[in-house]
Amino acid sequence: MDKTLPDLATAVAGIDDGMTVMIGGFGGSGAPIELVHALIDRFLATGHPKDLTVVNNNAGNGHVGLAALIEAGMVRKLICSFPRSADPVVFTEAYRAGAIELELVPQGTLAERIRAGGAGIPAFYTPTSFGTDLAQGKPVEEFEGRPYVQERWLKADVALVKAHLGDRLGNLTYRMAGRNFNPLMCMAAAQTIVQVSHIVEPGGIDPEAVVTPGIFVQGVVEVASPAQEEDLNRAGAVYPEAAA
Amino acid sequence: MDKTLPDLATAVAGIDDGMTVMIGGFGGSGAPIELVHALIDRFLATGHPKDLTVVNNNAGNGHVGLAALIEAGMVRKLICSFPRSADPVVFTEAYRAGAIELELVPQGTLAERIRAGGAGIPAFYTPTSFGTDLAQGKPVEEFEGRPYVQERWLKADVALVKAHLGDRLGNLTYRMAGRNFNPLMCMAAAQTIVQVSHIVEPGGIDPEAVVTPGIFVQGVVEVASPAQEEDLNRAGAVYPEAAA
Amino acid sequence: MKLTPSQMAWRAAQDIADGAYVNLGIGFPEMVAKFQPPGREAIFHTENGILGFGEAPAAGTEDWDLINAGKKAVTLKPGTAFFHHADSFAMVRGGHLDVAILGAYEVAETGDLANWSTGPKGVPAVGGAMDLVHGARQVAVLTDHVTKDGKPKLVQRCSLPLTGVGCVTRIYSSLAVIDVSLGRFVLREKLAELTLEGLQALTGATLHLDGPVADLTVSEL
Amino acid sequence: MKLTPSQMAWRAAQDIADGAYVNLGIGFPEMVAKFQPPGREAIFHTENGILGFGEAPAAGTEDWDLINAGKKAVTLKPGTAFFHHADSFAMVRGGHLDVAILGAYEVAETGDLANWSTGPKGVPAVGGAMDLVHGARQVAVLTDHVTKDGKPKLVQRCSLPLTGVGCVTRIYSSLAVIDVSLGRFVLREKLAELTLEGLQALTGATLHLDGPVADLTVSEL
Repeated sequence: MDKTLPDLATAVAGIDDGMTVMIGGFGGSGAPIELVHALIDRFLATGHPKDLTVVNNNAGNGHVGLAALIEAGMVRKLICSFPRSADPVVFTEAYRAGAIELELVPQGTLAERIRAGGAGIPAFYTPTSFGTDLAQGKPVEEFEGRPYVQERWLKADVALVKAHLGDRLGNLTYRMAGRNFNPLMCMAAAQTIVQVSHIVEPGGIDPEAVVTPGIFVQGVVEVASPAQEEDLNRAGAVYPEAAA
Repeated sequence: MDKTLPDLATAVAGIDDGMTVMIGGFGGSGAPIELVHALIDRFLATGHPKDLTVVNNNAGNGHVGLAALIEAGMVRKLICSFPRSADPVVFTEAYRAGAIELELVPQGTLAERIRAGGAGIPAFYTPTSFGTDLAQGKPVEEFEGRPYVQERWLKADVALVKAHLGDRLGNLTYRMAGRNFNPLMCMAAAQTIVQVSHIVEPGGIDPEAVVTPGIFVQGVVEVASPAQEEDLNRAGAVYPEAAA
Repeated sequence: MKLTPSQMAWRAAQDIADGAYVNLGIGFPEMVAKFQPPGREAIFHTENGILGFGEAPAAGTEDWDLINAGKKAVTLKPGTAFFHHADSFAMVRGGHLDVAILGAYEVAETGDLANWSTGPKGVPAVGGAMDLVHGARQVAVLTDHVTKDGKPKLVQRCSLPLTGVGCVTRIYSSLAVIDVSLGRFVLREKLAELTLEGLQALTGATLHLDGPVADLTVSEL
Repeated sequence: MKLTPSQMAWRAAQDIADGAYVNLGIGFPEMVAKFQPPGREAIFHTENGILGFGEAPAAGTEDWDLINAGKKAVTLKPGTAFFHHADSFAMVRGGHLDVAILGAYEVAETGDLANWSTGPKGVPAVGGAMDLVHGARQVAVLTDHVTKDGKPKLVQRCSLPLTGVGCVTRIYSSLAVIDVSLGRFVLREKLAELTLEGLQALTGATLHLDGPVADLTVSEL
């Protein structure tokens, strides 16, 4: 079994119009910028994929990564918890122009819905959002005298994930708080495509230290020195450069 | 902050009559035998605790560990998935005599109910057990055309857990498949008491390799060379020895 | 004139694709791992939190923290991963396994499976079976075709408490290979020396044909 | 004649016990970590999957994979642990935190909190606040007593979209320390130079007394 992929273009080749795409990361930490940029490259070359529903904690920052994906006009709907950032201009303008739909989800509920999607749990109850606008239209049930809101699982066609080490079986580790949503999204997508800083031989990751077991991963591509969104934004980067 | 405890007797001193006690392990792997034996010692010396509700995957094997706890007459009810083992005589006799109540739970549902208890999820839906005797009396709801059974969270007053490394903040690692239910039970109990093979300094566990963060742990006691249930049973051990 | 458990396991192993994620039930199904065809490498999952483990260790070298769901010792392989029980059953319930192969007391033509309780007299024990019948893309049963008393285990409706409703997709019995499809048993292979009538007489529900029935051929083992 | 954000943070820090597990909201609440009294060591949790992190690194030495929920760089300490978002919110929702300190647009005497939306005109952003108001044993708010326009932020009923119902237990404002108990504001401390009547005039709901009101004393900082 060998899940390694030769390059980024191959890694994103299977993503089609209208798909739901989970993108890992919390702000820039753990964000698979190179995979996202490869997806933009494909769109610029072929006009596809478009009309994507994207799941991410945020809505992009500056003009790279997820913000660039939105700026390219590829995203029809965003499911996220916090569409603000240091420089949220791309999302904010698209949202105000009615060019992008927003489903706002509390962060813990977003995480749990994604985990539920991966774990075969179609619905669960949480105290979060009870009595607020974000619970509107959702069933409420009382357990042990306290009200809870029913939330539904969230699944995706594809997850784009950033990890640190990966082997050809798809076992993964992450780097510090770059872990965040990535292991959950690996579980919840039909196709999980991962960019790793280093591909190692099976056994190169301590079995005790594997965070995502390979069963949740379909493709692994090495990006040896991944960019950090924060560094790109401080340098004023724009993707693609020609658009600057 | 120092969660280390001086000895096993101190570790189990707070467990009272009628409590719900989760005990980690899958068969003998990851089973905190020394903590369980310390609890039996306390009962033999003081008559307490008794009328315990115990949560474990199994129902004991031979005459040590959980089997010995049942044999001592301390367990009123057992919540488990698989009360069979190589030598299940203690549970089987107690069950047939009507001396112990059994709540049988599918293994994945048991794991998820415990996780839900720790994660503040009072109820969730699972396909598991739909249409079977184990779904009797439980609400059923259809999602996307498929029926699911509503299951409730499971919490405990105390969890007795076996880990490998632990620091004074309560951060833990486990040893191979000795992990099993232990990290989940840490989350679901008001008081989680852990026996570890080695207490290390904070920082002695790689932050990436921590399996149970210390927030889920209240007490850590070192048992440097823990017994394996399998070895004890092959040697024909009985606890306490005087009962042999 | 019937297959041994090893032979049933061998036959089941022939259907497992290279790279498949597989859970093998306690007992006879565990033997399937031994008969992977050359050049194929399935990855085995066990409920108690190991993916990609290796075969049994030599006697005396067991590590009792490294066991499978049947509490038997296994070994590490390059690429093994450990995880807790909730993650383990996320793999199961979440549909990430390709194949689960389980034992059976009874299998009905509806796909219903009974394999956890022989009724109110015994001590019931369900383990992971009720979870495994949901989630794996293919839920196969490996079983003697009849009970020790000669009664059919493949039936119209299960008489014992169910493990799952409409979940079984294929049966590897000691006499035949049978698919469960649209509420019917569809015969795919049978022992050459057995007539269709002879097999039907040992089966508690109608065997349907959908294309040719191949000979069930298994080496001696 | 009001506390600075640093002074509010200092006051809030005095109530955090040694060994407490604490989540600090984005913005002013983050400053609470700087003012832990000597001899006490709280353990800080951030939604994005770190427990027990250290203070901000020197400028230029940031690692952007090591950030808090406000996307600010933090540091490792001995005993830091990393985990994914579902585990992180299990800590929150599961009641494992001792204290959460959040910002507020409005707090009602019922304990209702509004801190995520200023209404339909802006871009809404909820983050982890709706989860944090459930689960932490103590949910405190750190806020200016009035808005920039001088309107009360402590009110009878919130006019803005709610973050949570009946969740706030204590308010550290720029003028006072107030408990929220049984649907009432109970005044515990106020700036000495402020009369009760003066404070009441800046507060949108009745301030109740339950025992003596202490002077709110904070060093210069």
